[in-house]
Amino acid sequence: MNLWLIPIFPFLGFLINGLFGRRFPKQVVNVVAVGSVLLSFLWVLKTITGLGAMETAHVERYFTWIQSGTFNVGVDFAVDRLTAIMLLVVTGVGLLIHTYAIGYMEHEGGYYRFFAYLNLFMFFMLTLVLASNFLLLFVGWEGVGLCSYLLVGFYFTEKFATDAGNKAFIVNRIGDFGFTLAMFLIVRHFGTLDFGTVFEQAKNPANSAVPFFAICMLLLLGATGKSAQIPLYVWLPDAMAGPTPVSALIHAATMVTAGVYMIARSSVLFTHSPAAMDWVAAIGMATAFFAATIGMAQTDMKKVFAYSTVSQLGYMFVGVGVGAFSAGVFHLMTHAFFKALLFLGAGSVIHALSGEQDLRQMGGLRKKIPITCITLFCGGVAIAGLPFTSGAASKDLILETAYARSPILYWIGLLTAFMTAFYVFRALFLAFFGKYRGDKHPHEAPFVMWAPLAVLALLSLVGGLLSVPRWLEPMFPEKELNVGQLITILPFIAGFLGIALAYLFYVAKPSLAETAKNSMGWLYNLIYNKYYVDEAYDLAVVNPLIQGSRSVLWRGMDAGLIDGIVNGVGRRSRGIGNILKLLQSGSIRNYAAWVVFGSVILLIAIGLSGGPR
Amino acid sequence: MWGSQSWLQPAFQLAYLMTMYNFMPSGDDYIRFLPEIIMSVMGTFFMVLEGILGDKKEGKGLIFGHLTLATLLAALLACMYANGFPGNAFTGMLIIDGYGTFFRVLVIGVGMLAVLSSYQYLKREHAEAGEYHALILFSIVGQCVMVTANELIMVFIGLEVSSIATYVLAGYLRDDKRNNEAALKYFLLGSFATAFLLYGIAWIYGASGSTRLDTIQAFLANRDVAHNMALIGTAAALMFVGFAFKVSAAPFQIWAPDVYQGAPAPVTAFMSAGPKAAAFAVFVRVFMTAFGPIVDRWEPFVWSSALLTMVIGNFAALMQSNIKRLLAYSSIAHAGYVMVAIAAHNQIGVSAVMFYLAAYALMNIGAFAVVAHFSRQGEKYVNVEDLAGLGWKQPVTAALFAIFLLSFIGVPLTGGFFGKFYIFKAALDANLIWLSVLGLLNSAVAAYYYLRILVVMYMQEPGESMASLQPLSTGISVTLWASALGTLILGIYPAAILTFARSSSAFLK
Amino acid sequence: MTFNSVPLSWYLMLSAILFVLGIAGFLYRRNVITVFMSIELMLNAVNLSFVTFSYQLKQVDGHIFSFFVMVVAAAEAAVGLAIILTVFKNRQSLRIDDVSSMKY
Amino acid sequence: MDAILFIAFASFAIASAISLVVQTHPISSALSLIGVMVSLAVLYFLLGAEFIAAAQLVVYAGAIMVLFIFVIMLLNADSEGPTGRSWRVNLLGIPLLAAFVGIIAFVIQAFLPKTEGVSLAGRDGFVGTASLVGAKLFTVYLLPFEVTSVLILIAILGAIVLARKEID
Repeated sequence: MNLWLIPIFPFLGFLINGLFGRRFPKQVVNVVAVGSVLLSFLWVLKTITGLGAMETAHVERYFTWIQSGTFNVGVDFAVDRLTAIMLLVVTGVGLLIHTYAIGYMEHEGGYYRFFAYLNLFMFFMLTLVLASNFLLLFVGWEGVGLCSYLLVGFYFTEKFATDAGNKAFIVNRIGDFGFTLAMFLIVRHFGTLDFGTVFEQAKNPANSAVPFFAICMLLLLGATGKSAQIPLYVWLPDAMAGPTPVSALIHAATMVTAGVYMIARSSVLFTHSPAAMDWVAAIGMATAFFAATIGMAQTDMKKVFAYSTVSQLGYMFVGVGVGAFSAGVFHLMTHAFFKALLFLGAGSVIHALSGEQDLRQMGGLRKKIPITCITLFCGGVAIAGLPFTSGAASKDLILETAYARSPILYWIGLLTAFMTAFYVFRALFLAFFGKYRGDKHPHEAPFVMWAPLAVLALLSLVGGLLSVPRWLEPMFPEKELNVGQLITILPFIAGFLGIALAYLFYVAKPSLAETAKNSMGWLYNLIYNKYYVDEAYDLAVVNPLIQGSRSVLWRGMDAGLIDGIVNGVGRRSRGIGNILKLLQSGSIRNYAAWVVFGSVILLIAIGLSGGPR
Repeated sequence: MWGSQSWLQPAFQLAYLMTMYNFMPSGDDYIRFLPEIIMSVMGTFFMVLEGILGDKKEGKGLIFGHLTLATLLAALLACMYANGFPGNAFTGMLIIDGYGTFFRVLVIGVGMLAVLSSYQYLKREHAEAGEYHALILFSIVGQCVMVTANELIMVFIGLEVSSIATYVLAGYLRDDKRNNEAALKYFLLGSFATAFLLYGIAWIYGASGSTRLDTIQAFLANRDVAHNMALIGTAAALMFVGFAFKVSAAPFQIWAPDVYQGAPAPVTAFMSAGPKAAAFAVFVRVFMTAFGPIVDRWEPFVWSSALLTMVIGNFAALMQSNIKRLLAYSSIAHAGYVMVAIAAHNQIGVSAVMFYLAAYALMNIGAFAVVAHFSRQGEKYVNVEDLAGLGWKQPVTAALFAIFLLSFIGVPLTGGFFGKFYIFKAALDANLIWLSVLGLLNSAVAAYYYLRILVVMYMQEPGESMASLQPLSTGISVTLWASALGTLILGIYPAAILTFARSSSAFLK
Repeated sequence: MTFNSVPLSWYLMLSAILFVLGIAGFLYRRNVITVFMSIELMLNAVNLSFVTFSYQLKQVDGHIFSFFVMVVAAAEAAVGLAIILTVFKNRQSLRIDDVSSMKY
Repeated sequence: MDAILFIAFASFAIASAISLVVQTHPISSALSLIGVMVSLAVLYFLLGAEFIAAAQLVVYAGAIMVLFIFVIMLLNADSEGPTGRSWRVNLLGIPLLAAFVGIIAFVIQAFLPKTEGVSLAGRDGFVGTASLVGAKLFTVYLLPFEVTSVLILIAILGAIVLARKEID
């Protein structure tokens, strides 16, 4: 089926725009960028219709990438039912967002570069999804991270943007560390990285000695990095400094869901380790709840949606963690619809207000930008999980399965659902109802921007009709759920209550919100400052790293032992600058003393250790 | 241990020697040594040519540069040709095998890239002279001798040829204070460490009665040497000092930052890649063959040295503002990764060493070539901050530099990624689980300081340092493109090198 | 032991002592030239070991090795003194502690 | 006889070496080094290394040391004054040096196989004459011998590069 064509189209787009885009008029850049994604979307459709039922994975092997002894890794692509969904989401939503970006980025500098990076991102994301072994998946995994970095840093003049990009990259390195180790463990125990072979061998009971728990926990570490879960979620809200289409595409619809996809893909491994599954569910639920509470107090529209993304990703983790892999993937898809919609809608609002993101500077916009308003409310009801929307279908499935696993998960999930409905509608009511509080002159978005909004709004409402769990049934057998009627209905009620409360606070009786805020001042502050997690990170991780290397290495290693031990106390009091000047010598004789020191250690270690054998 | 061999009477000695040592080098011997011969002859010729050309300033640098490139190309072909004649040469002094050929090609390639990146540099420092190129050639001769040596005498002489030439090159711009200091530090500490190496050779000679690697290996493997293991261990320890110094492994890494910072940028590019790779090659060969039988004695130390090297290199690099010094610490850190592969002491480990050194040489020489281009006359701009805005001022230079930095970080699709991948795979195969975990953590930390360069390049406003930046010269441009291409090829199609590395690491048996 | 022979270990011990005295010279002397001479002392100590082992093994190879060491020492001396000359020209000082502008 | 010669010249060598380390004037150090070299030459002779003993005198004491003394004179080197930070290295250096020599001495004493002592008579006809050394040098060790010529070339080049008047 020539699967390689799917990622290669955006890559060509990247090459053309990246190399020649500077000289192209904007229309040509648009055609190349959107056209390449459209081509791969069409090719995905052709592939999926061509393959039909896809009872087993369709694998295409192109060439052997590495051959070292019995260990082989090939550049292989594969399509199965899970991949098909991901492909449709990535290329479909990607296409809409590319289209939207034409309008949104019109007045920005570096237009061609933006689209080149966006296309490169599509290439890596599609590689990630199509990969038929862990290593190739990792290539895509790193690639999307790199593109995210490039795109977040797009507004390179803003200091904030660079810091955010930095944080994203470094936190992801921690996740990658876990992923890499997991890969090594897999190679060690299975001798290969190929999905088919690894999963086949994992099913073999003879392989019970494999440390499934360790592998799964390391994969989970990788997933928490990429999918912004506790403890590695800090980068995602900051990454919203990038342009809105980037937030929608990368930080809502596609890249951040890669962790969920990877866990679903490795479901065979995870089912061998119930303990690791519990960890996945616990981390997911904690993240969902925690992020939702932070979302309630944000005043920046994009930040609200950013924390809601973290929260919704938490739901997906709960889904895959409790064994409802198909529900997790289902929610991944519906979330891609409604969250892309919310972000693009927010972008449209920001665009209308010439860059204003603060909710306190909005209000009453429903009359000025009606299309944006309607579509955003469609997204809102979907995320709130009102009946018959796409969000309801997937979220309910997750919560029901969670109830079967452990009622506590369910009740926390329910509370989170309530909070989600509350804060999303809080943001929407603040923006669209009441009186306009800003001083800009809002204008409705152009057609290229609202058309994608409309499509996504439709998908958010009816996307739940696509029966993803049944489609995935051959891969992830569904469990019989015996939960009461009440359990099924309660999430809807929670959603309604959340919306109602938001309406009461921000439309009907705005003074109530102030009263509530004042009566619980310390809590509000705690939440408003995101529990001071960023500050804690700085305190606990970043500063010690810098301080530690400063004092231990400069002072300690090169000169400290020689100069410092003898002379330490007296000089240390003169301050760090002086210590560095005085103790780090640059002196040849000090260096020679190190050589002698090392040789004495060596003589003891190699010459004398163990005596004459 | 010392056999009581009866010595022939003096009267018979000469006759005995005539028969036993009646040695005439064969044609094959010369073919095996051909690359070195070509380079030595041309190096000598350069000295004459320099005299003939005198101070004729126009185009002298071009003439010598092109001649050097041609010589190195010829030597490269000679290496390939010599690879068709495997075996010992010159009464077992040399051994031509895949491993040796791999490193010969590597150091000659490094030489070519270094020469390419020096055209512009020498011109702007008004230091175009044939001696520079002759010294580079001679240094490569030494490295080639080292990597094919089968005898500790050859190892020692090759090491000295390579080192002494590099000492001079480090101080090549003799009116520059930093150059002086680098040369003096490198020279004094280098000779100091060599004395340890020699002392170790003396001990292993005394203990085993030979300086041939295979004989020593056989001696350690087959004879009951229980009572003098301490002697052998002492010898190994002292030799370790010498080699570890040359590869800048902890705790013998201290000289590297000062010397790399002080030397002229193209020379730093050269010596952080070529001599280092050659030193690693000979280090691995000596310790895996001659001292292979006592691996359990030295392996724990390599383990700790590897860890220490990575930690020191990476954490010290975090604090640097001078980019040459930063890259120097980073090259220490990379030496640490290679030490991890040596600690694995298996065949995959050896091929990982080979692969990583190739990848490392390419990205390192590329990065230093960027510094050579960027620093301007007198190396005025060598701070990380000076790179601000390079991404917009010279997008191509910055993009190529970015490839090297990403490869340093170990991002997939670059040589650095697969290098690390193989190293840690080898380490895990050898059950070095903690070392691998700590090594991977280290490489996660390392991302930070490389990233800082990227950020400065792309995300900060150009400062005054951009005003006088010349366009990329042809030589450096070729160096950068070639290194970047090599880095990407190693990342996208590693099998090309890996297959060769695996087949030629078979000398381990 | 009679006065007619000396244990082999005495020679090796002498070699070790000279080697360490060489190191001591490197560490303690502050004049660059003296520091360099200390390296020569270390090389001499190594040569003594080679010759001693050569005697014991009744092989001439150790002699040849020490011969090579001498050649290398000569080459090193030429280059090393040239480097010291340039340093002196630029700094007007032979004190080794003055040559420490690059650090941290 | 052998023992007396050894003890005499070994003590002289050690005394000269100590003198090298403690003298503050480079000329005195250089002269001390020559003392070490001469006494080593005698010991080489006792060990049957005639050629090396001669080379030691001619090459080392004769050529290399003359070069050293020449440079010391040229630069008009003075006795070194104390520098502020030196005593720290000194203090930590001593234990290191003691450990180094201690370990090696221990290895020599404890693990070196006991053999017959060194004596002129015990050489059993083994003498490293010029012909013996030469015969092996130009056959077995031909290659390293030739490669050292490159080394000498480098030394010349290095001196030219670093010491000539102008780099153009």
